[in-house]
Amino acid sequence: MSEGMRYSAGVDVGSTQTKAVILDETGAIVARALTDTGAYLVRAAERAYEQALQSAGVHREQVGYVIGTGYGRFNVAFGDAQVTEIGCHAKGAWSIFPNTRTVIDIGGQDTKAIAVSDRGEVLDFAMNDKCAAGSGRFLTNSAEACGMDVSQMGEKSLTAKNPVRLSTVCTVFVESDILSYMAQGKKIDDILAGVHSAIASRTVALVRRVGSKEEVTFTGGVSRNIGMRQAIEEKLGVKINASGDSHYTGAIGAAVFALERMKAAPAAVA
Amino acid sequence: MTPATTATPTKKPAADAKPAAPAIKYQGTVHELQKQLMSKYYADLTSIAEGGPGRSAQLLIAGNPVEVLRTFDMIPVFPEINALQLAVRKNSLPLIQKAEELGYSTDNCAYVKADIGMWENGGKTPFATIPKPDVLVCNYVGCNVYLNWFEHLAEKVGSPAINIDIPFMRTKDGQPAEGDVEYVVAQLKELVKLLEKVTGMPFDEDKFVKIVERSSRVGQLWSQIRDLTKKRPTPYDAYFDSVTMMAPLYCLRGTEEAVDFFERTLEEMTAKVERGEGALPDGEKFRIVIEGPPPWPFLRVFRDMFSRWGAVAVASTYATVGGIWEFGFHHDPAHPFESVAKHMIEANLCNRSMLQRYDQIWRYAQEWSADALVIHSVKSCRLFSAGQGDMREHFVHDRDLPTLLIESDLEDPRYFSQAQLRNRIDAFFEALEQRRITGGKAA
Amino acid sequence: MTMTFESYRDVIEDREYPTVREWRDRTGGKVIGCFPVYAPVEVPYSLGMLPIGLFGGGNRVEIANADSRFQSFICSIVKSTLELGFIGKLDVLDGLMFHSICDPARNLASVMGRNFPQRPAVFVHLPQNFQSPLAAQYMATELRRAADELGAIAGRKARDEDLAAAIVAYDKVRELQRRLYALRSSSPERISTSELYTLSRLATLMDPKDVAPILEAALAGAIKRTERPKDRIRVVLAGSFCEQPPLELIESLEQAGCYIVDDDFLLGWRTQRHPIEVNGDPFLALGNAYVNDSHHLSPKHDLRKPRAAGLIESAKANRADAVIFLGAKFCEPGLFDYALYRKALETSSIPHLMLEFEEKMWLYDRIRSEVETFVESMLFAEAKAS
Amino acid sequence: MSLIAGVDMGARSAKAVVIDRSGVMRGNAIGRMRPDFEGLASEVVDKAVAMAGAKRSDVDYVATTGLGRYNVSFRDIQITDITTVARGAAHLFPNTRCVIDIGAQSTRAIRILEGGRVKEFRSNDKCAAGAGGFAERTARYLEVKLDDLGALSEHAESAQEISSVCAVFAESEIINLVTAGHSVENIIRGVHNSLGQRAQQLLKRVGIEPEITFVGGMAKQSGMVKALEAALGMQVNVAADPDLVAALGAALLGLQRSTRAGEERRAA
Ligand SMILES: Nc1ncnc2c1ncn2[C@@H]1O[C@H](COP(=O)(O)OP(=O)(O)O)[C@@H](O)[C@H]1O
Ligand SMILES: Nc1ncnc2c1ncn2[C@@H]1O[C@H](COP(=O)(O)OP(=O)(O)O)[C@@H](O)[C@H]1O
Ligand code: SF4
Ligand code: SF4
Ligand code: SF4
Repeated sequence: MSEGMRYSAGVDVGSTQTKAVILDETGAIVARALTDTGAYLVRAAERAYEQALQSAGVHREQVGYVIGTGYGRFNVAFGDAQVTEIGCHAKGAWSIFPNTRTVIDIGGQDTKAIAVSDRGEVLDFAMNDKCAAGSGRFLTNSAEACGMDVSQMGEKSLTAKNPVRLSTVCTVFVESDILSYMAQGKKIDDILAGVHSAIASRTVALVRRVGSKEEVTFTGGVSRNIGMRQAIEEKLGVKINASGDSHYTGAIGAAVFALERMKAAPAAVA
Repeated sequence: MTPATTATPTKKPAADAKPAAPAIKYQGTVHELQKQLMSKYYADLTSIAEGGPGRSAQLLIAGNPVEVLRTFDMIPVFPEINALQLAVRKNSLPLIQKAEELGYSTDNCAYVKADIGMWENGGKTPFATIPKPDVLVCNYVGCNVYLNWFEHLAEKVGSPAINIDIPFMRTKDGQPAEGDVEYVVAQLKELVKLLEKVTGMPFDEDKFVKIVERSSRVGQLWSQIRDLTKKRPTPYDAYFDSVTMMAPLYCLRGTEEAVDFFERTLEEMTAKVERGEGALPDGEKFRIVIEGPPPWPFLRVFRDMFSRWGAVAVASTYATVGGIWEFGFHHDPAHPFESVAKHMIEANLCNRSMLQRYDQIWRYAQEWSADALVIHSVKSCRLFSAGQGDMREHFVHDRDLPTLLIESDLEDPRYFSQAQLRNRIDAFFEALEQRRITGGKAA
Repeated sequence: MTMTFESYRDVIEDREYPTVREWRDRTGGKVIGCFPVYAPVEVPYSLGMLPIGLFGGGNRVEIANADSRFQSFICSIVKSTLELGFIGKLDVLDGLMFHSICDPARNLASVMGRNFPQRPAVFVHLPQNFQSPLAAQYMATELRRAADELGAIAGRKARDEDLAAAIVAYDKVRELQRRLYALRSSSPERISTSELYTLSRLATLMDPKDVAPILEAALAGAIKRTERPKDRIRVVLAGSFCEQPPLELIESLEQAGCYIVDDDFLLGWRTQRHPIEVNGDPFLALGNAYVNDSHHLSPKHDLRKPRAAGLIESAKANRADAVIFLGAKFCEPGLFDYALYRKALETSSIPHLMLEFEEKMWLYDRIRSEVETFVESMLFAEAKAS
Repeated sequence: MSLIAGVDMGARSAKAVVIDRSGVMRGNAIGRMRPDFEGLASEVVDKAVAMAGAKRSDVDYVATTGLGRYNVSFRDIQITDITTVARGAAHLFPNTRCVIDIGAQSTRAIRILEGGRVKEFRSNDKCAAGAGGFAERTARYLEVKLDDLGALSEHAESAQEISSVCAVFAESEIINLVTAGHSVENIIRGVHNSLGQRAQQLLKRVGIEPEITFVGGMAKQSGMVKALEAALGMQVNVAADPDLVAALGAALLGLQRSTRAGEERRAA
């Protein structure tokens, strides 16, 4: 890569996982990195950023602007600015799928539905209310209670024949529901399908709150879960976009913002 | 040109984990005066509690008939104000827990629990000792928790108690039903009888009229003060600063001190308007209407979350729980009982339906030129919060008013999640700003 | 009993309201949905309309829309009632009746009004100043006002003689209910609470003239039953005066070893203690009965008598071993009552257990374990197995 | 050898205890919860029997308790875990009047009469769900071992208050605290204090009366014991294996039943 090349970066310090993305001047993604956030946000941000830099083979000095986003956005010590993840997911989803008008972001702690303009701006958003209803954490806890890994639970749920109904969307209490069902001898795939269906219903309700205009793009870590994708599509009745980069959408949005910023006001950055 | 990003720049190096707290000063002389008045008020109560002369009566904020009590020289005690003082000073949690040990649920209004906890402590608080009331007057104005609260207090403190039943604003035309005013007037007269018995004082009609006259004056001043926030910039914050003015409005309405306080407030605010001075030192960027009571234990933190964005409240529904004066109501000394009754029935937020509240907010949005509505949904107060999701739907979809809904509590610090609130508030104003830069609403 | 309980059970759980549709088709009359706790059902009935009990969605309706309107800390019945509206299940109704029981229900009336403007909601403000001689008179005035609003829906004017007749019709049902309750208290092996509940609930979904014979037959059948009393504890239930627990939950309480000898299920529909005396103004008679001769209802704040007194009396009169407070989750008035009950129960040394339910629940493991333990601890002098 | 087995099918793990006819514990075992309840129960019983140096056929009677008590087909009887915990605690500490049980999912306060009969009990409120599972997740966030939680908490200089009622939100509060630079020790102590205070609140609802015995897996954390004692202002009894108390209680009750059954058979 030529020396003069300038890059921008976005670092999304989420409640669960930290994502970093580096873009080149044309807006193409040159690196992604993912790490668990843990309790030390500053370190997590640093770790993810460093990984991304290494995998791109880019030096820090070559990066013109860095934007932090996510729950720990103020902990991106090396960042130039921060934007909330709601803004970044909108932007990121729009940059991957330009016809996006609605974004569903399910991360570790929050579920969000965002109405997006044709320029990638946030028009309205709705989030799950206080009772952590149906977020990634809910899935992680459920997977744990079922004794399996989150990365497999989606697939597993697809083989269900008689999905159970969960009586709660509280992350804390879902475990006892699951245990009750196990005690009743229900099959794991049926339980998992119940878990997915419960979250999908909640999510779809949120989407309706902001209007559910097509196209709908699914972002955040949970978008990797095929069971969730299908459950939401089924309840929403429309196809939803999801790409291999969906988990990185927040970081991508931040990097796109950073790039705009860098191009518009290079002096401010120098 | 600034590009269309709404990033808030971090000062480099941003090693500090916490964002620098904006050093915003909100105080004015009105705040000082209010503090003096309230400490005198609480000193008077403490003196009664300690066996000094005087009498106190407990009643409730919503559409309160403080004029009747003042006629019998009774100091009104509002348990809501005690509870909020406890919360502001971060004393509420142990009291709430005390009540929960007695069997109150996490789902009960935390004002009540803090109050019950306070009585378990013998009425002692860091700011006053609350005397055992000579009478409990439950002005049942809209809030059903009021009835529970005073029923429990009546058992707990054993004072004589009366429910003043205020018919809800339930008719199609949004007016009191036929006979409502007479019904309330008749009950107020029963209250007078009870107070005569409790105090041994005969009812002094002239004195009552005088007090109503002062209330009327206070109401008029207050409505003028409320009008000033239509100005750009607004001279004070109609949520955070209004709460300062609410205590005198309820605890002292009907007294000369209250008249004086509101005259001076009007003066100070008018002068600010003339100087073109706004509520925020860095200027006002967004004019908002705030719905719902504030999170008292985190008032300052909460306020800063808005100030950072240059957002200032030009109106708030919360400021009208005790009475709505800005749309023309004031007490009428020529019809003292009737006007007290009307105040209780129709001229306060609590006794009006949700839909009337929607209208009130919409009027604020238009007449006070607001850019957005912020709904602060508190778990404790279902009178406010139950159904606020519908309110959001209404304003976003039917009125096209950008609306943010956030949740915490007014008294119980356990329901306040700072990071979560801030995230939502930041995202909301980020989006508003972004749309402003790119010129109105896209799509 | 000769009756098929299964069919009644289906009726009360069916949100297509089959008995109501059948009544409507048969009579061409209009239907008024009454939100708990109490509704002056005689008034719409006197106008030729069928008042029915709106007791939420039960555990079969999934809340998909209403939780965007009401937050997670609001009780289920408020949300499920709204949900029934959104999914069209309330189309069988021509109007609604609400009263001031609690803040969520009060706001629900508004939210329903905004979302379904075509279906008028009549809001009744019941008196709360029971010490005042004005209360009954005020209530009479308020019921006349409600009668005007309801009359607009019915397309006719309320007449005193129709109201007097309506009072007689409902008195008959209430009298049968009183007798069924008395029978269950004296010999709980003859009629189970889930049966009694099913009957009471059925009475909120039918014309009093049609349901009276059913209750009569059930009573006669139950009296004839010969069943050996089981070794169970006698309990009084309190707390479910508005939102109702699933029938399966009531059954699991019984299976866990309880004879329920008194309860406050559907209490608003059977609140009068005695037949209502009408001499002169029937509206005033209704007002008087509510103010001076009705059971303690949670949303009634009567300073004439301590709240818990009624519960303690009932526990004693029904020779109960214990009281189970079975309150709806997030139900503010119910949870307030619990604090006072608890104190009084402790003072009277009556053992008690506090449980929370939601109408939408369908897993009872947690609750059941608690009840089993409670029963275990009461039944045996020594720790024993379940 | 004639043995009685008690099996506690808990939220996180299954535990088995085998006792002989004199009520002495001969063996025990713990296995992590998994969907196959039956197999798991069998496995822990086998392990406990092996530890007792006996054969499976030596087990005469099996009493189960806990959430999955109905799911063990080879049981002779099932008993609710409040009853068994009370019995176990009273056996270990005969002067016990109150038991506080903090497991993975729930916290329970029980007041008992002599002989371990349950007088009154309270389970944690729906939203005060912070029990052992919460501690486990805290350990994970703070990147420390579960086994070390107790000792770390004891090394705290000052406790950092955790105020959320809900475990989900308490977890984000913890992240905030770390970010704000508080020490791991102080945070863990804060977690223990908050659980301790909740336990104290529950105990108050049943009426606090010494002696108090602390059981359940959380009693393995010394800092948790200290925090509870501080909240209560009194000492509490802790068994050597606090998480086995329910299983032990089940075994003891099983013994009682099987003895009685035997007598009845002999009488007949
Ligand atoms: N491979 C995967 N398969 C399925 N789900 C995943 C996978 N990886 C992460 N997740 C889910 O994504 C969540 C984290 O999402 P993320 O968007 O990173 O959240 P946050 O931004 O709040 O940290 C986890 O809680 C987990 O449920
Ligand atoms: N070795 C240990 N060190 C510290 N804590 C432990 C240990 N073992 C278990 N715990 C705690 O105890 C909890 C499990 O308690 P337990 O009583 O076994 O629960 P249950 O019976 O509900 O499965 C775990 O969640 C954990 O927090
Ligand atoms: S424990 Fe569950 S129900 Fe309670 S506040 Fe937390 S998420 Fe909500
Ligand atoms: S519910 Fe609201 S209005 Fe009623 S007492 Fe509580 S805070 Fe006040
Ligand atoms: S269940 Fe309770 S809170 Fe809900 S509507 Fe009924 S009385 Fe109100």
